Amino acid sequence: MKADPMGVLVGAHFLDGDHACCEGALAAGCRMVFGYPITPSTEVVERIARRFPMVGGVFIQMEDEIASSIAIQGAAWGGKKVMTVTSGPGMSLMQEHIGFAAMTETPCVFVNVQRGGPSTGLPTLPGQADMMQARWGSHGDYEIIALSPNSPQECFDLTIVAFNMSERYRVPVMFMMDESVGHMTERVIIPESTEIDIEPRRLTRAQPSEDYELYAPEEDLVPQMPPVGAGYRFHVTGLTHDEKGYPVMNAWVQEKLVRRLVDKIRKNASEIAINQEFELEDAEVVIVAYGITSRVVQRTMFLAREKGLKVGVFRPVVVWPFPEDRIRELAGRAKAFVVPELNYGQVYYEVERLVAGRAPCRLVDHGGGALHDPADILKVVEEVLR
Amino acid sequence: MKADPMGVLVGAHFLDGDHACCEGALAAGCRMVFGYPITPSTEVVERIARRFPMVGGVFIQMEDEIASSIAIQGAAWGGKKVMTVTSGPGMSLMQEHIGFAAMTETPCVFVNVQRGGPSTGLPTLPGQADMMQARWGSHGDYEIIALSPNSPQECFDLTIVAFNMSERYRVPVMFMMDESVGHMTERVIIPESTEIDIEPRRLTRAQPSEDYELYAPEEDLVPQMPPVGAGYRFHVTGLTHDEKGYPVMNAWVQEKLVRRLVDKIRKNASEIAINQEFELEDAEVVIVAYGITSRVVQRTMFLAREKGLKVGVFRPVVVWPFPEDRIRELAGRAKAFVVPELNYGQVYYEVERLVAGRAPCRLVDHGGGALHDPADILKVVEEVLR
Amino acid sequence: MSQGEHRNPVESFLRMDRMPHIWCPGCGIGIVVNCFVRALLKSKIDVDSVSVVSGIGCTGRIAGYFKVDSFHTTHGRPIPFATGLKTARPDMNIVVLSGEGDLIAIGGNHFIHAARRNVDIKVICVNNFTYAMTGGQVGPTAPLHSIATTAPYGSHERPFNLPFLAESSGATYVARWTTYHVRQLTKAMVDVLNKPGFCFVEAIAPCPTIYQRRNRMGDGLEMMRFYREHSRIANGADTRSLDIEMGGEIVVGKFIDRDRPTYLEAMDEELSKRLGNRYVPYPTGVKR
Amino acid sequence: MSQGEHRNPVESFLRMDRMPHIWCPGCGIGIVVNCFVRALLKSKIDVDSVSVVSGIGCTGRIAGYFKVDSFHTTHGRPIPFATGLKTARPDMNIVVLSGEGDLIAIGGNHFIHAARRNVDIKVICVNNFTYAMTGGQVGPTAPLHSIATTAPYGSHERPFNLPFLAESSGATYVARWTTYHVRQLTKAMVDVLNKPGFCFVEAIAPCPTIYQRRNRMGDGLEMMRFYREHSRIANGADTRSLDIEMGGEIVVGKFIDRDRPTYLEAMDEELSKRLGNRYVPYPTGVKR
Amino acid sequence: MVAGKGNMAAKKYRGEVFINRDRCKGCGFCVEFCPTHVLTLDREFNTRGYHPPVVVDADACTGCDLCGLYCPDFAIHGWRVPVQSDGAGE
Amino acid sequence: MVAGKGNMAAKKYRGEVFINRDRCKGCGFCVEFCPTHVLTLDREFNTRGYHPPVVVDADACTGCDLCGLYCPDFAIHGWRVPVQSDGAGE
Amino acid sequence: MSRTEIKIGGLGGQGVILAGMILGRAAALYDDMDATLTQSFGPEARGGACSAQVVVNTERNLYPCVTRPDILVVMSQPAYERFVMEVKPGALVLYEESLVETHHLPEGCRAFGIPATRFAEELGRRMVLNIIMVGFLTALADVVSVEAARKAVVDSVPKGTEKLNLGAFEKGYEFGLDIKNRESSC
Amino acid sequence: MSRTEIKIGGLGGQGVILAGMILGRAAALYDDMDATLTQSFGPEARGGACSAQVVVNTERNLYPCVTRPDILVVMSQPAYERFVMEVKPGALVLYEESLVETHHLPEGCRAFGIPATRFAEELGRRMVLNIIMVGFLTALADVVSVEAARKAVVDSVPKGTEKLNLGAFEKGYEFGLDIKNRESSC
Ligand SMILES: Cc1ncc(C[n+]2csc(CCOP(=O)(O)OP(=O)(O)O)c2C)c(N)n1
Ligand SMILES: Cc1ncc(C[n+]2csc(CCOP(=O)(O)OP(=O)(O)O)c2C)c(N)n1
Ligand code: SF4
Ligand code: SF4
Ligand code: SF4
Ligand code: SF4
Ligand code: SF4
Ligand code: SF4
Ligand SMILES: [Mg+2]
Ligand SMILES: [Mg+2]
Repeated sequence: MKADPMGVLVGAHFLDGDHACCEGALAAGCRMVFGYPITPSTEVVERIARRFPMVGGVFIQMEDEIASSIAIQGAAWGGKKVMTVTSGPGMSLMQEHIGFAAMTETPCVFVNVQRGGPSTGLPTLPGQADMMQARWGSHGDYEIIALSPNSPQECFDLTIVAFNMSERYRVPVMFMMDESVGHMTERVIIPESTEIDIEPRRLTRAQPSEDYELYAPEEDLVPQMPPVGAGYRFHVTGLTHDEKGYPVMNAWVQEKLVRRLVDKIRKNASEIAINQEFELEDAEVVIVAYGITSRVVQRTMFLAREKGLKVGVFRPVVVWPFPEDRIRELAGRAKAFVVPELNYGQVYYEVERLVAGRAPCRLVDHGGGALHDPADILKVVEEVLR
Repeated sequence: MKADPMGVLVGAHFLDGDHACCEGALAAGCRMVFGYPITPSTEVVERIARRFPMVGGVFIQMEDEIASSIAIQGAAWGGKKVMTVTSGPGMSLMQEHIGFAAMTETPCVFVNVQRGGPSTGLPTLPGQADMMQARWGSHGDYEIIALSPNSPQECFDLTIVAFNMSERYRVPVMFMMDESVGHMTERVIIPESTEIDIEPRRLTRAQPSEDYELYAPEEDLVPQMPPVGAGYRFHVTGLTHDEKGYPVMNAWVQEKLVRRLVDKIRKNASEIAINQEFELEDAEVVIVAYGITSRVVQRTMFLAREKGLKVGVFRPVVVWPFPEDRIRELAGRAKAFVVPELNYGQVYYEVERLVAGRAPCRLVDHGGGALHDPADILKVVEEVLR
Repeated sequence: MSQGEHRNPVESFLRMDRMPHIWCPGCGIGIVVNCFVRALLKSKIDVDSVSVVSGIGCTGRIAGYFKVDSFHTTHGRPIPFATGLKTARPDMNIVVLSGEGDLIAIGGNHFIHAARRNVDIKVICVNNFTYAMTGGQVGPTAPLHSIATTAPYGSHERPFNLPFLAESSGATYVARWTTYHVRQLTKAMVDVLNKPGFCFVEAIAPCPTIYQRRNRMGDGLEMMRFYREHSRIANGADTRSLDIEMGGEIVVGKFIDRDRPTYLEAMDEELSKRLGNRYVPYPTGVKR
Repeated sequence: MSQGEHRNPVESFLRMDRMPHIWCPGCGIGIVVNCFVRALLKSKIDVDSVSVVSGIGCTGRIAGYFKVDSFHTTHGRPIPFATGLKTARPDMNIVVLSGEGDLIAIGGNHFIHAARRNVDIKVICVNNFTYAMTGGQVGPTAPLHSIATTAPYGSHERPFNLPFLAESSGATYVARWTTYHVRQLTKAMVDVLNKPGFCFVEAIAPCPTIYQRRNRMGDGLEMMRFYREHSRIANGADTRSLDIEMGGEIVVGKFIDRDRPTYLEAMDEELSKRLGNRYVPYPTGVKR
Repeated sequence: MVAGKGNMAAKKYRGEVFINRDRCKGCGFCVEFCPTHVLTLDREFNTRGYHPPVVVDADACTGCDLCGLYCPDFAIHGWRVPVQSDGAGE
Repeated sequence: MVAGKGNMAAKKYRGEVFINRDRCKGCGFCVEFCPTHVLTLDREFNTRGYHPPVVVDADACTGCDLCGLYCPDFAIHGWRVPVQSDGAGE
Repeated sequence: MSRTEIKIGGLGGQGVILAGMILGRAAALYDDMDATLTQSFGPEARGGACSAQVVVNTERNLYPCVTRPDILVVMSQPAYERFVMEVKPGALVLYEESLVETHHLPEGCRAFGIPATRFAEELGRRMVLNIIMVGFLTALADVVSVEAARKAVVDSVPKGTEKLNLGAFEKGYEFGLDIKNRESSC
Repeated sequence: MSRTEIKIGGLGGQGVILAGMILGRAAALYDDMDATLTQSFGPEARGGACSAQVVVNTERNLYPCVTRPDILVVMSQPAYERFVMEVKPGALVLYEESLVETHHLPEGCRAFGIPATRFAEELGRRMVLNIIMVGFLTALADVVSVEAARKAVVDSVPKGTEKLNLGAFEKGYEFGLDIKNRESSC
């Protein structure tokens, strides 16, 4: 399916990441947003509020993030493509409903423009310390997809991907921006709507009937969704449920359901994966970096190559599910891994796990509030090569 | 310091884990609890509500979990030992305030009687799938301590430890029970108060003055706490702050503060650690298990030993910070690791990371809603030994 | 026999494959279900245009039994979920059916804000004065001195007067009935199904197993008799006067019935006025 | 000169090492601070027995400037934090000072429940009709048709009438003043410092940088003049009548002043009655 | 299973009531609130161990369905049947 | 820095007002709401670029401190000083 | 035998959990054994089927679950149907004889009924049914001592009802002893 | 040189960010260069110091930050003090001459003042100060073309104020050209 031209602001623009994310959502077909203001994400919904009335969308500023995170799900079941937008403190409040979305397989996008944490922290400064929360923040087992853009252009492009993946896999997709990407202004090219691929809702092909199975999965483990109000008379619950959607309280139904919920992401991981690789062919040191840090390390790589050091960069664009296989492959040939993050160790642990002792791994941590100094990363690269 | 005899119900009792946790809190000196009912944790606060009026305590059932999780912190700053009690969905709602407690270094205990998740899941059945949430659930970087009891007696004993650690390190301590431990009744011996060691509040030795530094750390990186209303005129904020407690918005203060917050746990990890080891001397297979599963695997170990298989059990009682060093040591001698959990892989990833390829690791996952069949774990043990 | 052919009208509205339901003997929730079915029949609404949204609790289980598109959400959140659903599908009739703990304790903020915004949803709150599902903790309407597991020596918290709270928050329709008042309760439900805006009906209901047992108030029947004898109908009464005391009179009636533009109507008006033809109109609601 | 020796009384109550504060020229929050300092002086309360608790927002920064034990909590949560603090230290005077977005939007549930329980805290809400700190989004009191970044074509949401909401929730003292009414605002603060129970003072304040600029309402001074000319004092007015419209009259005054046992008093009474000497009494409050 | 037919000679309708014995939980609401006292609780248990209602005065049933409205277990309901022309004066 | 002394010959007190020029943000509240019109805004800027108040009618100051109550920047306040006995009829 | 698994099944309201509690308490507090009581909770369980499991052990009882009961006590037919297939070969099955019909009993099981409902009614309180069953079990199974069981009954029942409940216990105990004596004498 | 780092500093309200926006937009949309604008936000920044950073690059601008500006534009004294030490050797420093005093200028820097406030007042609107500075920079630094800058001004200012702002731009631009000519002629 192609994008609805009404929402697509074709042309070259000079936009910040927050605004580009808004335009991405519009292009992706999002017409309903519920949100609650919080720095540094507010500009996304502010632009939504300005743009929506002209494209047939509705934005409601809710009373809090909890309301936003469940209202989008009501709207998703009402047939809309939806998102909510927040930053760390709001994300913490939304955790219960991320689990609800995962459990009920509700397609929806959560934008987190990360700031310095924990707690109120540094509201106007960048951080990348909500990455593990994105994966583990809600109680119980579930899987989500998380993308991490590094430029306003990607805030546009990947927001569309985020919506498409949420529809394709019926999971909450975490769009993990950060303050520096959100507030950074660059050229953003918005293509014609005919060049934008949109994943339509996986609408059920079944007819309404007494035996209708709301959660009968297709081959890829994802079930189709019914329209509301069309006679299916389906039931959606956050309780453990069978394929009809009815609550059943036992370990067998639990195993069947939750296993599928995690497997539909784990088993489709290679299809979901988006990575970027820079000069890995001959790299002795692999720098693994995502989001804004993946741009900072370009400078490190440049400085290193200038010194004759064989350094390459591996960037997971989709951070969750983590590109396990690729890291394992790289672990077979690289001499060392260096992982800079604006946190005190999060994705680093995944890299360390997957490298499994085959090469030294070094974290370059940073509390956030600013970006890494590329030279600090270089120092660690030099150390591991010594 | 020894326990206040008023709260100590000396003697042998036949109690379930929830009730034992309540008695542990009383013995630990907890006199203020804010909570919101949720299965399977409600019995803790129900007993608190019955017991408190007779020991000079106050329990308030708040309007929701969010209120509970911050009210305890008001009371903690008011000089009380406090806890709140919940289960998965409530825990998800409390995440913002776990970060606040970490950031403001407020001693408090969060009891999570885990049930099957995600979302509403299986309210009355066990799970262990909130372990990673306990560590990563709030945004930003921080560290907590998490304990996992496996019997009513431990619900009593370790609740006291949880309170003591929260006072000692001024962190939120997660008390990770589960439905089966919470609703299991066994003998619980409550000793004389004179035999119960209580960690007193680390009260400041400084005098009130204009230069009073609220967050000047001691050698172990933990600052002392002032009494409220005594003229210190201190300021507490969830924003990044300097040692006076004043907000400062930059990366340097952030680095100094948050680095200390994580280091005060990481660097004291060996002092915090509590592990149990069973027949590890000659073990070829190390089963790593915590909480209720650490009892289930005793049966596996027994069955294995009967078959002549050299199997031992390593049980982290303090799960976070994870006993990294000990796992690394064991990785040097064991042939394989088997990690059964009531989830689809959480603590397992930590084990895999630390074993670092030196031995195969196998997860025995389980969706929750029941306990593992010890024979299923045995099967995996046999497989890895093949 | 002819009666064999006459099905209980509720059956076509319920998921009979899920019966028996979990509610206890003498529980009032089933009566609320009965009234709601009759109201649907009377109001002649297309059932497929109706969706039921519940939170968590004994009452919250209604969604699971009602054979319409139904949503059993999280504890306290049926109102914002319904807000999302309604906004996406203004043509549908969205009914929130949940308990007073769900709607007014943990969900209180959503309640007052949805009422303020006049979101076009119908909120029917089963008030049984306790958190029944979790075994009888003190709730936001628990009468002073009533016993609960978390108020084992009697509650000392002033309870909410729900109609007063609803009025002050902006609800367009506010009524209270007990499950004894089946006809009036049905009528109130017909009213709200036909009325645009945020409508609130408090349905006071027996909970013999939990609330009454703990407070030695007898079984369901005893409570229903109590309602018959101790309630006073006072339509149009000042909502200030509607406090409920343990064992005291229960004033019931329709208290508020006023007209205000719904959220989407107000939005439509504001945007049309300010944006003229740059505005792409969004549908505002059910044809009533 | 003698005047050099006479310090501005606020200075002994503020962290002067943190000046200048972040508030804009003509912002009303500083006036509220002034009034509160005078109220402390007048009520002759021991300052060390006072604690200020704020949430997040421009107003929320008050806690950081007030030289008492002060808590800058999370957005929307100063009331439950204060509830914990007050319960732990019933002898202290706990004052919540925060914005209307903080207290009534995200914090609305805590507001109504603390009022219902009659927790002995004093809530002073600076209502500037917008989320100022985050740059001017629509808030729970934003007048109909007012412009906000998230209501760029005018707000279409009915705002709360805060005194009405406070009354219906159970507050024992409810007043509204603007920052023009410095004497009355000070008096209201003296009142509440001396009154047990949940007391609520709405302080309407200019926000020239955000709210007024966006709504072309001039600077702080212009707004103060507006307050002078368009407010009407109506002590004891029915709280139902206190809606505020864009550019319309603002009714101010003391509306509610009633006596109810505080949470801890009610608890003490209930437990003493039911438990007799098994009850270990807990202190109930400030000596006033 | 058990039905009563109300005799409403003077009216156009007579009432019928239908009881689903095994669905009943014996709360007694139907018995109490039937305006014409058609019902009483059986002494016998149903299969679930409750005493369901039985019709004691079928003729009195008006088909008002109050029993149906009151029954929390959807175990009883009443309805009206047009009276056959020959029924008058029977 | 700048002070005005109100002449209140008939009263027991006279007013004084103190202005902290550099703390001022020039909102004009003090000028507007001084009941006796003691103040006006200076034409000069202070170091932060604002026009602070100056005293134009020191004698009129009653020390009522309304300026202090209104000043959002804690930059001005008034107070009363007992009038020396010799001041009467001055 | 160091480990005994007991399962008690019945309907909500029959005092199934309390019966388990008494057995566990007797073993754990008065017989110096280790005992673990687990129970089946459930919101769905309002008034429905319900069970208590007790593991009694001379050593520390590590594995807490009952998987194959050595002793099954049933007070309702559905409980019998549901649990009887789980028992160990040679298990002891005790049942209330007016409520349970013991068809398809697994081979090797020893099954004994007791008219506990009638006894309870004779004692004037139907609700002591569970205590009678506990007495019955105490007599027939060598798992808790009668002194321990008596103490545990006193500890576990509401104040003021000790006498009634002890009477019920003795009733069941004696009925059980009779059977035991008859068994051993043949 | 493929990468140019520009820093613009001043007070909140002076239009610092808008100036950066115009430069970035000119480069990114009309000169076909890559441009990245970053800015210092902060609740503390209400009316306080404030800065915009622009990196202009002929290639894809990967590293987004300004660390050592090639060009510094300052419109307030505090901004000058804070940022002047960061500049590259040989950097171009442009300042509003009535607001900024350029003491302690790092060696090798070329610094040029402009009476932009006066110009702005002459044009009748103090708020065009920033646009004048943009014109001034366009003339003196070889970073964006004058055509691109003009288009970007039109794009970036409120509708109806294009003419005023273009006038301001030209004012700064010409003043800059004069200096440039003088410089190159000596
Ligand atoms: C976040 C969260 N907190 C708590 C619970 C536990 N819980 C389930 S139902 C309920 C109370 C229900 O009370 P009410 O809404 O009055 O419904 P009732 O059972 O009385 O009909 C609670 C506290 C939960 N499921 N989720
Ligand atoms: C959980 C959370 N959500 C959102 C925010 C962002 N936020 C900070 S202040 C504020 C609004 C403040 O408005 P108000 O309380 O009216 O205070 P004002 O700034 O107007 O004085 C918001 C939404 C936050 N800090 N935390
Ligand atoms: S516990 Fe109460 S509310 Fe719940 S089903 Fe039983 S009677 Fe009804
Ligand atoms: S933005 Fe408004 S409320 Fe905030 S400090 Fe400025 S004027 Fe005051
Ligand atoms: S239909 Fe009416 S009259 Fe007939 S049994 Fe039912 S309640 Fe009685
Ligand atoms: S109302 Fe229903 S459940 Fe109650 S006695 Fe009558 S038929 Fe049975
Ligand atoms: S003290 Fe009173 S009279 Fe004197 S300047 Fe201030 S406001 Fe005016
Ligand atoms: S009120 Fe204060 S800030 Fe305003 S002009 Fe007067 S002295 Fe200056
Ligand atoms: Mg209820
Ligand atoms: Mg505000």
